[in-house]
Amino acid sequence: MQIDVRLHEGPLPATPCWSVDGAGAVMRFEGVVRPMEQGRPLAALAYEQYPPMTERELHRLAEEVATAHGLLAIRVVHSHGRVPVGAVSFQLDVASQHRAVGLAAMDEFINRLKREVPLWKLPVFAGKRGADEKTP
Amino acid sequence: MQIDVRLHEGPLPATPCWSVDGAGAVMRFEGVVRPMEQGRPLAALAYEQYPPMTERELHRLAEEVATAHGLLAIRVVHSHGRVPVGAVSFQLDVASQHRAVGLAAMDEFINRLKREVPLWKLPVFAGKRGADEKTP
Amino acid sequence: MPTQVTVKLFGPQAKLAGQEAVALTLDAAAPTCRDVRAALAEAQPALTASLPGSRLAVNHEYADDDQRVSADDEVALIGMIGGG
Amino acid sequence: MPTQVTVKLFGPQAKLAGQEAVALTLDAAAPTCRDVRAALAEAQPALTASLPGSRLAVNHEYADDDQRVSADDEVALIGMIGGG
Repeated sequence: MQIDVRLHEGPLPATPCWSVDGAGAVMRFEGVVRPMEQGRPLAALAYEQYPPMTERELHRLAEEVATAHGLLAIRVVHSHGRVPVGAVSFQLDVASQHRAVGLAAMDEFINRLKREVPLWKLPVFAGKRGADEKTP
Repeated sequence: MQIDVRLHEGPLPATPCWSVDGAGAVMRFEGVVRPMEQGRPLAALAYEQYPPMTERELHRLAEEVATAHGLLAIRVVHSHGRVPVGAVSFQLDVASQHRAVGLAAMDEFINRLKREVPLWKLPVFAGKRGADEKTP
Repeated sequence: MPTQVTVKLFGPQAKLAGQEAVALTLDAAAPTCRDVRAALAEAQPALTASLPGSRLAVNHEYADDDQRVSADDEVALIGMIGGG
Repeated sequence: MPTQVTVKLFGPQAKLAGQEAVALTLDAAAPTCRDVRAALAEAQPALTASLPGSRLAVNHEYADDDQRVSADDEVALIGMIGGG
């Protein structure tokens, strides 16, 4: 079982999908920063991590999900720092022998990510350069 | 709503994931030809279509799923003809504002694809060059 | 007057039948898809097991059992499919 | 003897509190995470609403309410998270 977890500063670059030996289903999920938040136009999201706990919890989650669903491989990359609107802040790749387990694993990973991994986002609203980015 | 449906002869080439305006979630599913079928080593799968019904039903399904789930965009490419083991025969890209609808749409599309779209696969077993590829 | 209908076969069903089309002669002047299924099972016993899970298409559209077919229609058996 | 504990804050909770850490003085010699929560709510009323949905981490591991903390431990409030 391949497990690869990484935090990356800023927006995630485009990367090719993998090929994994023996996989019948390979899937990717990308989270993109949306242009509005609470009805207001956004410039970016600022992601804050708590090293090294964030990466450790990401890894623990990846391992648990991969084991529970019998995945062949899982790869997780999440941004920290500022990610502008329209850019990718989160990328999850899953490879499995069959489709159903892969989709279920992807769903579970994302649900648990939002509850279990110490990672915060603060909105940076448009027209207020950096104003909301730091605590006062 | 963007809908893009295509049949492609042979294995699908690697293509970059898209960016779609306003999307918060972009996901891709790839179906890969697995090395074994019914316990026997496989050389390839031979996909047979029924033109123009196959592409028309693929398009109808894409449209129904995109409408039902309120997707921003859906793109479907499926191989016909021979696709060797390890190569991609099916690629589904979905873009949505939120994650949950995108994952549900992907799941529904693949389930219905396997029941509703006239597309057949015949195993081409290893070591019997082309033997199972054609009806006698 | 009997009606001549040819049913196209694909994939595993073409393999089972050993041919890519079955020519049927149906007694009715305006037979239904139900009649086509029955005649197909009789002409190609190898297909019988897969017929309940199969659909007929008439002129590239899925058809239900009551739909009538004529000799001019293109009829196809859509069964044992499985893309992806 | 009272125990000094500093609780790190992040993201929206740091914003609500207007600071990135809260220094607490707890009466017990070996206070529990439950004691830390109570003291935190008192010291930073702005955090009260978000505390039930938050967890404490002690030395980078999630801790339950009965776990004891000492002045040497690194304590963090993990709440209002949401990656992806």
